[in-house]
Amino acid sequence: MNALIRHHLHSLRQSGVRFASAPFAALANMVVIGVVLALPLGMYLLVSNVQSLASSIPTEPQISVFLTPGAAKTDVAALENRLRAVEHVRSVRFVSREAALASLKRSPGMADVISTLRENPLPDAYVVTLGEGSAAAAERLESELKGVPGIAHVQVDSAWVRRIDALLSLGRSAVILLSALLSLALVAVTFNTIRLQILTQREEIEVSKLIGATDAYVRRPFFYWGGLLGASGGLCALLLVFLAQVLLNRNLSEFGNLYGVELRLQFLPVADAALFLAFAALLGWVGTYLSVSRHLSKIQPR
Amino acid sequence: MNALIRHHLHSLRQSGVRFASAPFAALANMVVIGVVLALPLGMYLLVSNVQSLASSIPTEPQISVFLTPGAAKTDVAALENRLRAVEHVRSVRFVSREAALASLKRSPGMADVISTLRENPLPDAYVVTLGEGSAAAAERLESELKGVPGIAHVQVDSAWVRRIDALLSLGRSAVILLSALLSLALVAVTFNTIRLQILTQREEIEVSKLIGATDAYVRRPFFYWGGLLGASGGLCALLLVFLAQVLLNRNLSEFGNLYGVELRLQFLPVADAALFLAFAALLGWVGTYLSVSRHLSKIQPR
Amino acid sequence: MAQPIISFNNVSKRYPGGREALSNINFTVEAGEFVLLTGHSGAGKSTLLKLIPAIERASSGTILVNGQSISTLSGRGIPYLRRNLGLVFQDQKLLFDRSVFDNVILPMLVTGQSHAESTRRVRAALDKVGLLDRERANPVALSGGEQQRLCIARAIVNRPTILIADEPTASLDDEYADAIMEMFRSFNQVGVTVLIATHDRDLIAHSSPRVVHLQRGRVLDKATA
Amino acid sequence: MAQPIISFNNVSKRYPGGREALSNINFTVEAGEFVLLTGHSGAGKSTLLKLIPAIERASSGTILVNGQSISTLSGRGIPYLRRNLGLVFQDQKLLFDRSVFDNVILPMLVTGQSHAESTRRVRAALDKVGLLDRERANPVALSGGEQQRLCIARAIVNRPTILIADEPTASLDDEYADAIMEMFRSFNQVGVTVLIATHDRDLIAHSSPRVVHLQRGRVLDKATA
Ligand SMILES: Nc1ncnc2c1ncn2[C@@H]1O[C@H](COP(=O)(O)OP(=O)(O)OP(=O)(O)O)[C@@H](O)[C@H]1O
Ligand SMILES: Nc1ncnc2c1ncn2[C@@H]1O[C@H](COP(=O)(O)OP(=O)(O)OP(=O)(O)O)[C@@H](O)[C@H]1O
Ligand SMILES: [Mg+2]
Ligand SMILES: [Mg+2]
Repeated sequence: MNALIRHHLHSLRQSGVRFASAPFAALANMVVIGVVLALPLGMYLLVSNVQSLASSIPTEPQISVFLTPGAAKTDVAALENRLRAVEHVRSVRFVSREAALASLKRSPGMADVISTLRENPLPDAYVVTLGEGSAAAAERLESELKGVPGIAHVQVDSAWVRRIDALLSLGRSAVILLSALLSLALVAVTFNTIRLQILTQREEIEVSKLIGATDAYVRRPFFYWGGLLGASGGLCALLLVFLAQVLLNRNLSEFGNLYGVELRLQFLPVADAALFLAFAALLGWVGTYLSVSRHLSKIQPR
Repeated sequence: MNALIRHHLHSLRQSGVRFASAPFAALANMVVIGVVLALPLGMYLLVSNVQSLASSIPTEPQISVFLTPGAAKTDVAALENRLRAVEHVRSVRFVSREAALASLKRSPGMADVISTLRENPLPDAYVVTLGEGSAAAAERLESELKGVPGIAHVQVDSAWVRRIDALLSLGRSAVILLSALLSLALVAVTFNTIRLQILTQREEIEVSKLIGATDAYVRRPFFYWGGLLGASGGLCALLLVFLAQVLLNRNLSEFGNLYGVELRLQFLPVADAALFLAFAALLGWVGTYLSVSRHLSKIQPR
Repeated sequence: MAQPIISFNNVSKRYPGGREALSNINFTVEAGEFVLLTGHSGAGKSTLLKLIPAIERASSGTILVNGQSISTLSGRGIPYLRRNLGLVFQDQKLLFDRSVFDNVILPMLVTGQSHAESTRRVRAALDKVGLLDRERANPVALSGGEQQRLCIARAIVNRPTILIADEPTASLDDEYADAIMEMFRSFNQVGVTVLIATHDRDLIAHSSPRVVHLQRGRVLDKATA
Repeated sequence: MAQPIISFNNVSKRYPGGREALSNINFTVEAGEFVLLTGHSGAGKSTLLKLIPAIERASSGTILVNGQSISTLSGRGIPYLRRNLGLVFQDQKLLFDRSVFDNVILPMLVTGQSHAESTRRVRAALDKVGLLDRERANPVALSGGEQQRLCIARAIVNRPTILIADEPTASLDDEYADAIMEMFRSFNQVGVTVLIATHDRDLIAHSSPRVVHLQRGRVLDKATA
């Protein structure tokens, strides 16, 4: 047991020695793995940010019902009751033409244009919010309302939401695909690095086996090396993505100001970052495992 | 001479043999280099596309001069003459309120809303285009015109152009920075790969030198290998970016339709792609050169 | 000293290429014996020695080492078998990327000895073969004969019960060869079983112990002891 | 046959470690001569031989090979010097990742001979050392003596003008050793200059040609021819 601990320590020290003997090469390896991992990590960050941004937009389909100017008060009241009675409808909100103009005025750049208008061109409207996932119901309601007297125009706002959802799910699958692909690439890099490392140390391995080294003894330093490579590459990726995020946020906040929105990318929570690091180490370990299984047994003393 | 050609062929064949002996490892290397190179290449493509898109937007500052409704015809005529006389002014275009409404109607989604309007809320306007780079003049003109009778509102459109320009130049410097960084990473990968390759073939190199091999003879196969690695990685990057572009275009065109714009990313011209490949090969070559200079001379027969 | 520590029973070895390097070998070595294995080049001496630490596996027959059957030994058991053996190879298998000291300490690292104990034993072994003053040198800097002695130091550092050497005096002149043989004999005197392959006629003529002669893969045992 | 093809003038070699392996060596070898270099282990035989192909560089003195001064030779000139030499090393330096044939063809590839010519000459060389039937085998599958002969085949394939061998008979029994020496003598008869380091006393006793004796890095030249 004591011997085992001693050898674990020895293996770790070996990794240190190996790093010191070729620091440039080891750093290069780290950076490359970092870049490769930064790609899906960055994309994941982007998608999850867009997602949280999109979730602040109502995902329930909305219908704007514009009334004909000067419609009779009774017609309007009847309409409201009718809208409230429709299946799936969550809420019905009246937006007066004055309120609409005021809100439009608050949009940057619009105030000046609006001040040139002689009178308010906007009609009164009802904003009808339906329950989640009732896009079909929204479209049915749209066609139902189209002929009704007092209604000038009906507009369904769900298309946008659906489009963003579609984009997000596309982004998510892209992240998954990319992650899978680049995880594979990372495994491949470690595989190859360890393969060459093994070939380089062929003689040492051969002699060790002759002397009575167990397979576990011979393998151990490679596993340390592979795991450390993966983890340090992961650390490098976190750093790269963090840097990119800081740079991007600087530009985004300026851009967002233009629209009066707060645009800021959030970084990974610490727990997720730790998980990511563990995952990177695991990938390095897997690459090492495959490489060691394939190449180490080929080296037999003769 | 004949012997030299024979050896070049031999070196190339060796590369083939080496690839065949470890195809998985070689492919993994290619993919990794591909991913690393795809990052700046893809970004370059994006920036150059946005740039060509932005160049279709007039970069000359424009001023929209909205007239007060019902302004006197003489006032309007005087105004037009005055505008034409201003320094830097390239052209003055009258946009009637009817033309403005008609153009607004053509925007998708607006037709319905506009049809609900009782009357045309838009004012007549002049669109004044100034010479390129006269943003300062535009701002001067803006403040000059603000008090003039018959003018309701003046709007300078140059801010947007400047913002896009700033974003583009940011993108360009990001591409350059990223390219430099990842080129370095690529050189480092080749450096390391060749280093391990050399270590692996230490005995062969030693024996070759003892037998009378020149340094050039010993080096040549490594250069072929490094160059091929770089080039094939470059090819891989081109493929990745092309794929990403095809996927993105599918989504972009849908998105563009919404705004009635044709959004399509253009791929690199063939000449640029060839140049890129040559550059990737060069990077591989440089990594090899550094590695060979550093490591090959250390292997001396004893 | 009358217990068989190595025994070969009807052992044959045919290499994949199709050569039968050993045919129906039968012989035993008692604990504490000193045995010389002789025979022409290609007779099968190296092959026979390689069967004992399971570097090569027999095609048929059974081999017992320390009462354990090598033929049925699993891959996991092999390292522990080898730890009891001191091996000197025909092609020395030194590591030229580390010092003389680090070459000899290798078996100690493999078995996980403490650092202090390892260092002590490595120094003792190097002293025994007369290389203590060169412990910091690279093996490249040693002459052929010095490298040979280095190999012996590595083989004895772990205090093996059996010492197996393949042509340990090949690159030595007669005086050095005698010195090396004297060294082996001194190990033997403290109880180590010694098995040496050699084709050196002088060595064979001078040596009193048992000689096993191989000819085309067959044993011609003539116990001289 | 009276032209010096190798000449050492006041050559000394001190290794970085501080050892003076050779002290003030003076001796010449005529073209077509057959010279045995003898001496105890550590006398400096290998060091002397390594100076000729510039594997080691002399600390002082001048060495001429084929009329060319090795001492002033630049790195670029070394490969071309080596192409005229056939070298057999004490540690064989075979490549175990390729066949016997591919080991022998290496010098032909290096000088860029045509494929047909290379193949023809490799076969001839292998035939000469009796290994033609094993050309597809891996050197691992050869016994120590067979590997030794493989090294000789590699050394002669390029038809060198000088053949230098360091202990070429070390792992061979007397019969094989005689056969190998006979082989060297036959090369010598067709005009190749041969220089062999050995500590084999029998070999020295049997051989009629000139023997150069080294002792602690100094030459005790006793021309027997
Ligand atoms: N790995 C192998 N594959 C095929 N044949 C082999 C292998 N190893 C040895 N042989 C053959 O087996 C025979 C015996 O070889 P071995 O090395 O045991 O001889 P040896 O007695 O040690 O000879 P030497 O004195 O030359 O070292 C030889 O003919 C050799 O060619
Ligand atoms: N690279 C080196 N660095 C330092 N010392 C060396 C080196 N090579 C050899 N020596 C020393 O030089 C001396 C002569 O060595 P050399 O190998 O020439 O002897 P040798 O006559 O060939 O001996 P052997 O018969 O044992 O092969 C020895 O003392 C050796 O330790
Ligand atoms: Mg043998
Ligand atoms: Mg020597």
